[in-house]
Amino acid sequence: MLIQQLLNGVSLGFIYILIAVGLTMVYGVLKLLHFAHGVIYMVGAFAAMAGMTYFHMYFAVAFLFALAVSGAAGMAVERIAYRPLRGVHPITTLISGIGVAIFLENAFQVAFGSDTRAFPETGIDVSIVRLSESVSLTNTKLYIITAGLAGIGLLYAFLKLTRLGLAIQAAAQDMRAASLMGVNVNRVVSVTFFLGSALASAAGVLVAMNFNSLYPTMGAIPGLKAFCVVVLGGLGSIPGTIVGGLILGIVESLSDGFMTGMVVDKDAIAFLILIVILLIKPSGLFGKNIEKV
Amino acid sequence: MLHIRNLHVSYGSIHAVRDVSLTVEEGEVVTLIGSNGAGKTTTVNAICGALPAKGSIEYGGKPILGLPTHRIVEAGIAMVAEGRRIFPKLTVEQNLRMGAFSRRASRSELARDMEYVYGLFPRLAERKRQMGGTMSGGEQQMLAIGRALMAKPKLLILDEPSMGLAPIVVRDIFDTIRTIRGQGLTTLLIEQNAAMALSVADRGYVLEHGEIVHHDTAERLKSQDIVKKAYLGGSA
Amino acid sequence: MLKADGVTKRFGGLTAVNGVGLEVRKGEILGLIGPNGAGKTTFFNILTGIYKPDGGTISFDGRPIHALPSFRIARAGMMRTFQNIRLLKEESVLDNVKVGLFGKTGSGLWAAILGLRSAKREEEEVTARSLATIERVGLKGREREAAGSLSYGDQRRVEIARALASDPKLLLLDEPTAGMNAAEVQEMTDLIRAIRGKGTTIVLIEHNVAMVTGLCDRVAVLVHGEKIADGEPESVIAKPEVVEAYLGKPDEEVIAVAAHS
Amino acid sequence: MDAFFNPYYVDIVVFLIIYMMLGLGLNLMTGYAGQVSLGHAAFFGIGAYSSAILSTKAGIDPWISMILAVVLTFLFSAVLGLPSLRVREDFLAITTLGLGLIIQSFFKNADITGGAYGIDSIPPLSLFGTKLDNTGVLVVVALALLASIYALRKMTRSRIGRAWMVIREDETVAKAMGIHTTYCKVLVFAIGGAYAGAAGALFAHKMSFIGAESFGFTVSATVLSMVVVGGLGSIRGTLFGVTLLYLLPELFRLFKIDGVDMKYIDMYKMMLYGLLMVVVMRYRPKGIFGKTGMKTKSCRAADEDRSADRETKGVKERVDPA
Amino acid sequence: GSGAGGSASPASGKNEGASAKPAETIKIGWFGPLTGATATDGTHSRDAALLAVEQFNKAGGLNGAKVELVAEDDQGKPEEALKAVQKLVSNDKVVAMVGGAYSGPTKTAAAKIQELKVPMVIAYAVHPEATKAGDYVNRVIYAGPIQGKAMADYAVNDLKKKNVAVLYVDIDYGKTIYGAFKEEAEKLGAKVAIERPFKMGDKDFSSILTAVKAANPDALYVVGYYNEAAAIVKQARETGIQAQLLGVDGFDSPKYLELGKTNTEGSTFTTSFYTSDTRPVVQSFVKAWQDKYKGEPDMLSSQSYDAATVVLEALKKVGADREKLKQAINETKELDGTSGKITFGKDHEVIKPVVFMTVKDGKFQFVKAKTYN
Ligand SMILES: Nc1ncnc2c1ncn2[C@@H]1O[C@H](COP(=O)(O)OP(=O)(O)OP(=O)(O)O)[C@@H](O)[C@H]1O
Ligand SMILES: Nc1ncnc2c1ncn2[C@@H]1O[C@H](COP(=O)(O)OP(=O)(O)OP(=O)(O)O)[C@@H](O)[C@H]1O
Ligand SMILES: [Mg+2]
Ligand SMILES: [Mg+2]
Repeated sequence: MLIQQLLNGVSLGFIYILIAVGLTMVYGVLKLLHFAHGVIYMVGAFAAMAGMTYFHMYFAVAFLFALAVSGAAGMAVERIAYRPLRGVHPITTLISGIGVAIFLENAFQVAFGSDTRAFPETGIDVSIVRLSESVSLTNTKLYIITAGLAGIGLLYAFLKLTRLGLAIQAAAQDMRAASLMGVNVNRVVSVTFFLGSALASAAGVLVAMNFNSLYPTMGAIPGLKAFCVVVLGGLGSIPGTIVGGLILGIVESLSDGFMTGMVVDKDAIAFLILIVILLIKPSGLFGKNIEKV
Repeated sequence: MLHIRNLHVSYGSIHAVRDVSLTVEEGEVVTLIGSNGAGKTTTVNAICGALPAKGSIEYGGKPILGLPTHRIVEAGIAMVAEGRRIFPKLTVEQNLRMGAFSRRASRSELARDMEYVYGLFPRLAERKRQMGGTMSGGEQQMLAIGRALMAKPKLLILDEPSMGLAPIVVRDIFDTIRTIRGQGLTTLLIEQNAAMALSVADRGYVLEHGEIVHHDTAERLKSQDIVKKAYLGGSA
Repeated sequence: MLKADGVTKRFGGLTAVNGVGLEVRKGEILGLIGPNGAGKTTFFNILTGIYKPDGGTISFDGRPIHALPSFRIARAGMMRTFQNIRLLKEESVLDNVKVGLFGKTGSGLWAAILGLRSAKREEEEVTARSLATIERVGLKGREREAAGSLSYGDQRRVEIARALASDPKLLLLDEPTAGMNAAEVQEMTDLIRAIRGKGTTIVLIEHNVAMVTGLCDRVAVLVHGEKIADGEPESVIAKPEVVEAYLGKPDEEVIAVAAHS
Repeated sequence: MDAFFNPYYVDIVVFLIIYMMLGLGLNLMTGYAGQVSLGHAAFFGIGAYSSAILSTKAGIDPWISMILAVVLTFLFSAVLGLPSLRVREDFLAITTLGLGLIIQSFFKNADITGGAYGIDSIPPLSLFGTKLDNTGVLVVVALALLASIYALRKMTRSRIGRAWMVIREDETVAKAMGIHTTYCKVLVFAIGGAYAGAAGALFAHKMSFIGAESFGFTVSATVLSMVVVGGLGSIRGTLFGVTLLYLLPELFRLFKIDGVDMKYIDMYKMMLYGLLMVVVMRYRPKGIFGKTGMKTKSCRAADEDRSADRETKGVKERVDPA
Repeated sequence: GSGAGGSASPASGKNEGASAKPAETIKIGWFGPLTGATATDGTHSRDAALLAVEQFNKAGGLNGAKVELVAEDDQGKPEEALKAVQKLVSNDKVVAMVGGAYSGPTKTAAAKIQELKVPMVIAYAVHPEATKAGDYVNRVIYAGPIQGKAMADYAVNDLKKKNVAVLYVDIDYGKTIYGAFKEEAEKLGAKVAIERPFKMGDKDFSSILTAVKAANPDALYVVGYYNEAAAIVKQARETGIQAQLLGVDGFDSPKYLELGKTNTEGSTFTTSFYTSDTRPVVQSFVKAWQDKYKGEPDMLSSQSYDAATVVLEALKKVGADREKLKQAINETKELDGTSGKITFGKDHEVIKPVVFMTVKDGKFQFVKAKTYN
């Protein structure tokens, strides 16, 4: 059973990783306290649902449609709610992001109702993949793991191999200096938001499909967990995001599987671990803290 | 190649630069000197599009006032900003690569230019993988200059490049300025070390309280009394 | 009054300060010079407790301080300025300078809430002393301006005022004249002399050799984290190893510049 | 006295004041000392539960239990503030958020807090044997608020207040200037917590029933929004920000708006609320009463350029004002 | 109007007077979550109460006087409920109230309402203490323990299950029902194989279910609402758990079938209402609901409809006097509600049959009904 539980943890962890990769770009690299990430994730799920239900798209088309819609939404959020706040206390971004989240969650409730709804039929049947006698996994979870790996790969390639990736990091550290290097900071930030949001929406679609449910407030808790993962890993670190997500998934799965009657629940345990790790390594698992006085 | 006419810059109610007119011709080294708070940094920030300003700034015959910074940089102006502003969490090498951002250079070209910079500042070559932010003050200054050179600019603006550098490096840097000038690079140099600045410059402007009070060839400025007294530490 | 012995600091593989021993005598002005990256600032950071040394001992006024937290060292009477100016940019010059007097005062929250006379008197004293210090560094009349809106050179003066306000026994200045022109350097030199005149011992890091030789009683040279020379300014800068590592080969120009001060 | 004042309006003001006290405590921590907290509701809850438990289970008089609750919150907050000393400042928002969740989870699961059932029959405040009516409670909370404001003003203008300010702006400088940063940070957590504790105690006795759901992340985020919208580091700002964001939904309740689909009226209300937050931040990024500049000279927004010290600050990626 | 409907606001003495005419509209209050995470339930509850009031008015109202339902959002927060109630009483001068909120807000409101002396009928909150506030508070849904007891009886005696796994939502609803179930089941000789709490909003139950599977139970009792229940049945099948699925009235929503798809087949749960009930009151309710709101009413709507009906019936009997209304509500007996014949006991809890339903062919089907107390 332990092995099955660990596997459950890993697949749960990959859900968190998938949600967190987008945030790793925006919060981890750009250092923008982006509290509307969870909402973008929700927008993605709804966009795919709307594409399939109202425009009768195939699942694959709807998936791409969702990426585009969320990417655009993310760019709009940055444009409207964050860009005017550059150079002010980062907490203002956080508040503005919370405002956006409240607005969109309620707008979606008006548009789609607050009920949980089922994800449209995708044509993908859930089947069980047996890894051994007692260990198994559903195929949808395998897709999530694959998508998580793909997301991480994309992030890595983007940050490490492209000019723009380097420019993003530079812009995050010093926007003025970056613009003096000829970086169009606004464009770079927009692109980052587009990619980060598209990744969030990929997560939203896959999760909604896997659990066959979506509702306007679905992003709230995953959004917070994603923050937890990004911080746990040490802002902006790719291995950190993977390890952070896995730790969170495995901890939750083990506490679900083996513990009962605790004074705090599993979400709290996840944060407890986060705090303990930060106390030991104040800059996160893979974070570097350098200060020169 | 750079023509500034009647430039005015204000910070709220503070009128920091008043009616400044200044030209830098192709191939020249022009220096801008003046005491603390005279408005030198403000002037060059306005050139780079970092501050809203009134008046006109033309570069290569085209007006650039009001353009976003990155467009100005793409047009061939590079600046070593006051306070150096290197990217603290990028390595030395990445900082240099960022310098070439506006150029879209090929890999081999980049490598060649990087070697050139490492040649100018061997310390940087020793520290390729160190985080910019942990370099010593002087090392950061070298990195900032190196980074600006990576852009292969047509016009290089240096805001107090010698600040915080050991004498041996200062001399190297002024040697560098002479060298690159020989290669046809145009330079606008802001310096507190007026003696040094005037020794490499063709012409100089003296800024006081936001206004140009003198401008002349470097040779003649050096011998002017007021300049001597205020900026060269001539005995009073 | 300050005695460092075998002080060492490593960053990863790099030994930034390597077994440096240095003695500062009461009432002197000691210059610390050396090429960029020699470890001068790092040495200051160790003295003031911002970095913990990996080896060596430091005593101040006969008391070991290398294991003390920063704020205790400051309260013991060692104040500093920062090479990269670190002012509270949105606060007024006056408020910035007042910060320097924190360790000299002692009233707590209750005194403030209850509006005790002692707290008020203390506050008045802090203001008066801060204003006096601002005047001393030549910024009179600019007390109410936001520190961040001053020019670079003036910001340095505020830094010095902040460190100076509490009348420290030892004042550490990290490149106080960086970014100043010759006339301003002269003013700063006079100021530092005046500060010493009031009994404060000073250690300063500088790259302006002319100023250092003119001002300092003694000069120590750090190269690659090691002290290579220590003594009379003229004799130190004449040493070939110093010339080679720091000044470059003697050159009319450098000498010409040096001669101006 | 309820005969003269509509008890509903009185209640609105009572809760408004309770939120103001929460806001003041948070503003002290975040606005004055730079310690961003997304877990303020935890302190609120500790105050509420302490007073509730002491007055129901230990039978202590509500007045005394409230005072004890403030003391207890002070102590708890000091302990809970300890991680803030270790954790990098830009992670503080997340760690305090986590702390908030952990503590709320504890409220929800522990026996002493009544677990999922909460605590009920919390005795109301009474004076000389008669229960205070709504207006009476209003007088009590109003006095508490005045005392809080007075103390906050005095504290922030004191010597320790200046130390908090330096810590907010630059901790290294604070240390180098002789400020005991550890002590000051723990102190600000404790005091900010105690403010929330007082608010919590008043809340518990006003409500008569408390359950864990009243002390969740939403409350923390709401209070933080109120403080930031009002302006960090400004007392008037906090009072205004709380009033604005608190009364907005209430206005919807009072004036039924015609012409919109009633079914969604409450969602429109929340949309407007979210929009307001975005708009205020956009046009007054420092909050409505935030300092826009210094006394004589104004620091322009693109002030980053001035900073030669920027490269070092950048390394630490500070959360506090650059 | 009969003399009974004297004043719309008897509680605040001074306000009555010449203005109080019998033909004025009579206001009934409703509060519950219209925004926030539980807004769906709140909205249904309000809609149901509105429907009851509308029908009442259509049938002539109270001797010509119309009844108006004033609904207030409590955002799912106790303090908002307190204010909502205070507002309904002070500003709207409601004569009685329908509680359409979850437990926390309901508890807080109950104490206040007792103090203000306004009768209230709780629709669906199950916190055991809610009716202890006093004689002004009644509840139309049976308290949690009844359901737990009923299911224990059914599982052990009817289905002969001996080894039951229990998953319960970690709020008072889950804990109360589960507590009663466990006690009763053990009394009847069955055993709880494994128990695990979960949170509202949880999605991934694979770990809990892996543990459940390892305990090898013959039944899985899920005490929670349809969202999580649907996820649990789906994942239980994916985990390979074949045990009989048992549930509570939280399942009773068309959403359960929509989200759980075929996995719901065979799950059996307790509730108090079913749309296929042939009693006219139910059929007319279902029809009216379909006409007005589309779709099928769920358990929660039926409870709210019944709570409103209780109030309206009392109003019809004694008029708009809070004191008399309270009396009349307390004395409600065999009232023909959509969820069975409603009688209030001495403890202000409802006495009515527990209904067992099962999912068959993708539909809810009636199994049996039995009264417990
Ligand atoms: N952000 C600002 N807000 C308000 N005033 C400013 C700001 N930046 C600069 N100033 C003011 O503008 C004037 C010119 O400053 P500037 O930085 O251009 O001087 P500078 O010649 O570069 O001096 P230094 O040699 O010290 O660098 C000064 O009086 C300064 O106080
Ligand atoms: N936090 C740190 N992490 C890694 N390396 C560091 C750190 N701080 C300083 N260094 C390195 O240690 C060496 C000494 O730095 P330091 O700042 O003391 O030099 P300095 O003598 O003050 O030079 P300058 O005159 O240029 O200011 C430099 O090579 C620097 O790169
Ligand atoms: Mg300047
Ligand atoms: Mg240095």
